[in-house]
Amino acid sequence: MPGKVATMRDAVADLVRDGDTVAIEGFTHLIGFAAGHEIIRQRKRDLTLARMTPDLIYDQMIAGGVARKLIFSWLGNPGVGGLNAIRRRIEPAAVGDGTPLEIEEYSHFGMVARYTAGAANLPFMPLRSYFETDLPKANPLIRPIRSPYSDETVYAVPPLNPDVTIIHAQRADANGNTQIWGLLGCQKEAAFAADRAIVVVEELVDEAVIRADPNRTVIPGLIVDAVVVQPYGAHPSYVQGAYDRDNRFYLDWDPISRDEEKTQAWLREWVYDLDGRAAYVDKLGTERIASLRPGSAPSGSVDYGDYR
Amino acid sequence: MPGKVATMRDAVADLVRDGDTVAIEGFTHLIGFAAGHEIIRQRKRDLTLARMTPDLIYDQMIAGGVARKLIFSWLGNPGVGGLNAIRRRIEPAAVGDGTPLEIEEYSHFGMVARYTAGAANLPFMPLRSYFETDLPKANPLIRPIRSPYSDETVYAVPPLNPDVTIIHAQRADANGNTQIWGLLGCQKEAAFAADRAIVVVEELVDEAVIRADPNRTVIPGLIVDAVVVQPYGAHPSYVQGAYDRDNRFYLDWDPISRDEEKTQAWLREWVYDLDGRAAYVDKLGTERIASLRPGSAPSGSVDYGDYR
Amino acid sequence: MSEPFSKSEMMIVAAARELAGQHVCFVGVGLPNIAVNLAKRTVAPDLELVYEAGVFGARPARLPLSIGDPTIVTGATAVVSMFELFAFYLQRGLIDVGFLGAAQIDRFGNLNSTVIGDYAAPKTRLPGSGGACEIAINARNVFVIMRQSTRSFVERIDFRTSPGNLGGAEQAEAIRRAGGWNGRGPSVVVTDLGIWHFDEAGEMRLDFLHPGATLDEVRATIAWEPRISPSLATTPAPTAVELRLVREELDPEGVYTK
Amino acid sequence: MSEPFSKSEMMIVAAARELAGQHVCFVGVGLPNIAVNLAKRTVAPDLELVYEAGVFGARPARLPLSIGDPTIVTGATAVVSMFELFAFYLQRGLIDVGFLGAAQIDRFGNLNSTVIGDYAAPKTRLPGSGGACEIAINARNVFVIMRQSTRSFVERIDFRTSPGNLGGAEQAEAIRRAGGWNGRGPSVVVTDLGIWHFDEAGEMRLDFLHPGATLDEVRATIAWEPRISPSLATTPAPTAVELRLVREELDPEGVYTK
Repeated sequence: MPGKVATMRDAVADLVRDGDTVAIEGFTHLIGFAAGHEIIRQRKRDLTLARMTPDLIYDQMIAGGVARKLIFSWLGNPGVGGLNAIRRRIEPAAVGDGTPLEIEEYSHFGMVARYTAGAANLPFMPLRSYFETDLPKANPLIRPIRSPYSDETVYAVPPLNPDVTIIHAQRADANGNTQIWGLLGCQKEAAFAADRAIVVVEELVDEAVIRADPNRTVIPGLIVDAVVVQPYGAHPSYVQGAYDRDNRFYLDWDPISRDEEKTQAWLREWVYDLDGRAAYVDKLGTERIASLRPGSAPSGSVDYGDYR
Repeated sequence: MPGKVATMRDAVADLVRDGDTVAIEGFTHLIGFAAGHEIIRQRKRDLTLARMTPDLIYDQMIAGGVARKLIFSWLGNPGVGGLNAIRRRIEPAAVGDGTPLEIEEYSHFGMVARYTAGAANLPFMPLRSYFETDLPKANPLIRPIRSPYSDETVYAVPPLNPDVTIIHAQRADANGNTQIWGLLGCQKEAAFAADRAIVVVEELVDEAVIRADPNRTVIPGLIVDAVVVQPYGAHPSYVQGAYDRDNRFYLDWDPISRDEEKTQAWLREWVYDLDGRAAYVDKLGTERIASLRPGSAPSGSVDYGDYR
Repeated sequence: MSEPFSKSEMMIVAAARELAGQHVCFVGVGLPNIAVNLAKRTVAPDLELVYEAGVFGARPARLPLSIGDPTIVTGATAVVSMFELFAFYLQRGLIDVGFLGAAQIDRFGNLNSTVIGDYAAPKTRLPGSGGACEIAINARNVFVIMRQSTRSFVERIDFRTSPGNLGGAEQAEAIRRAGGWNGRGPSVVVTDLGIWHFDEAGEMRLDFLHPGATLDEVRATIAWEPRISPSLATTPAPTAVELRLVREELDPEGVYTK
Repeated sequence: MSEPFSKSEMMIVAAARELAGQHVCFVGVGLPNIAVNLAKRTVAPDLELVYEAGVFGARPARLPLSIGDPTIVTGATAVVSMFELFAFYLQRGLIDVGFLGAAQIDRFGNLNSTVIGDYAAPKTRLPGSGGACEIAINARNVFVIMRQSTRSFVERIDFRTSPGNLGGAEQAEAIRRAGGWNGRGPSVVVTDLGIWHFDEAGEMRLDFLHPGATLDEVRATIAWEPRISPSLATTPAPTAVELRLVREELDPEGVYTK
């Protein structure tokens, strides 16, 4: 395969290093579970994990012991409850003599603004948020800034520049030119902000497919270091047009994650004892995969015009 | 017609008021000539015209006497030369006893950042530009700002919130939900920044066409006050997929605009003496219009999935 | 005579009715989502649904399981980046109503969804702000939906995630105006027992008691001595039409309404 | 023995050769556009073309008439908003080479494209910055293409639109580093008479004289006493392959090359 196509094992081994700041972004949509599991499997350590919504994937990664710090804006199992493995590393009653997880907390717009500042190489990003809340006290990196045009004061957040950002997408070409439809979250900003980027896709397509609709391109290959082809790599989250969220998994995770032993047993069964995503998909079974397939809703085509 | 569909005459009469700040945006692509001509025809006065690249349309509007001030970042006839009618209102040797045009000047990124601040309701936008140039001396609204995270100083520009923004697009539905492909310029930012927005489209489409590809929507109807259907309304600029730039016009404008009398004669013939865009297109002739038609280059379709 | 209904159904219906006359609504999952969809089918047919995940004009074909369910994307009017959603829609002042819930609320409608206990060593770590703090600041109106209990309707919240009327209406109004906030603050709190609006002092005032609920219950589930409207009324019970829409169309499996 | 060629053709070919080893190039219209496309077909096959209008990875099927020609969009890799292009590509430091022209240049490569005369009462009003000031600051390297004349190669420019080596290399380097600029400043000036690079002091130094040009011509078209490289060489004439590409593929109508 030409270009930047790599196996997940090689991409994670080469591009994710102990001590890195890692952002796996994707807001409810396109969550990079396959990449997260490979990071657990390779026993990376001392990572700072950044993500707006840590979701199950960071609960699993933190249970797997890869992280020393978490940067986030909403810590929950969406529609279900809390993230129990993470809470065990934050609430003193549960942490006990263990090592607590360091946390650095923002609001959603604060996280988006941090990635945007990082992507735009700005020393800060202003926003109208945080007024009269306790968040700037909890996180001294949220700072007031005065407008040069009036007496008005707003808040600022600093840039977030991950060492590596990992995103999942519907399709890319071998050079990493990546297209996404459906929710876009902050993937573009997180990818441009990063030093290195890994794109994991459902489908590898010919460059001509990308070039036929250049407005659909979210990430240019220019900033991509590796393209990993990994169908169903976002399960149990979803991929618009390809598969639905596997809600049963989100529900099942709650009782598993409430118990440390069950959590570790789950990691053994579904991560450590499997050699990669293909084995995971096999184990999940064709029936369950098939049940997640949506009907069809085509976008229609537009004409860019041939100008010569 | 339901929704916000209006004639160009009514949209301009109702929504563009003497003394307004008006932004007609569209970077080389989708320039709102039909709207600009209607503003000339209705003899609007004392406008502040904002636009990154004033282009021929503002040269014509300023020759038509609608403006007292210009906010811009690049003042030229792209690929051809200068904007002569505007220069006659700026260079003292040509202005003579006439009223000079007030100008407020930025760089491209400065203009984009001004609209972005306006669209995001921010009191300023920081950028890494203007260092060691004479632009902040020429325009005192370009001001240094210190980062709250270091000793670093960058520059800021203030928000630009037009009273009305006018954009041209390939298609919209009757509620003003607007889709654009090809160059996007700063239309989205300029539209969100404005108090009122007029969208002029080549084609009015059913809401279902818009909803089939929601990622393609650039402007939501929420911020649109009027939808004007005006095929070829961007001529002599172009519409991706629909028609090419009429370069002959850009070349022809240079000698016309060098002479004030010829300029006024042109305005009489092509603006004042016509009652609207349909008459302009007729006068242009079917052969010239047909010569601008590109070949076909379809985008292809993607699947959003039907989830129920 | 009306059909029997659950407390959740009453909350949904009460919240939906409050949306009459509103145009653009920031939707959360769960009860708010059902309430907004009910309002669109009853009192506010032109309501536009905005999801913080980046969706404007959503037309969910099923009950969304999360705020990022794929069903809110397919058939929507516009899908945009979260930067754009928060900057150009919310911060620009285009959102009329934002829904919030919380673990704690005080009499002035200030909300805590961050921690119970001390921030650095919490008894319970909650989800945190998400978009709540910016919704509280920049949505024109804030609707709160919460079940009453003395653990959540407290004298003093442990952490202020989302500002309400701060220490009172006068102070809050001055600060909101001076700081250029888009939001006017909380306008209603819909609970399982009644409907609270805010009085001139910026304090919660019980205006409606749901059918079957009592003032004793209200007082027993709130940690301060609540203000009761002198013209306290009973919330009209859900109509047959409202119940049918909720039960047959919006939550046929009863996930949120049982 | 080589074919006859025009001064414009020599400029295009010389600029194209300077692009060897470069990866991402911000393209302007006219000569730079042809030079970049020639480089892509000769010394820099992996060159990615970026247009400030918002295009990455353009593959123009014809010579673009303006920086926003529709032919740069169709078949491109990505088309993005101008905010994104300027913020995430240029300001982020992803652009290796930016091309600039100007009405005036000084010995340190500072450029004026704003006014001739006083800013408030100009003798000649020029187009202004456009993206030039941010390209000069944030493109890693700046290539200048200009025809020599004493009106444009001046002792003192009337307005600094685009910073070059400021008052000299040492000062410029310190300011660029302290201010966090991505750009290292101008690296070459290609004229109709020769190729200039910048010496240790940050001043233009003539390294190549085009075939047929003389040092007398060079001195007669420049307002200061120019530095001439002790190892001054003659620019290799355009090859038959280069000329064929320019004449048959890139500018078949000779718009820019006559």
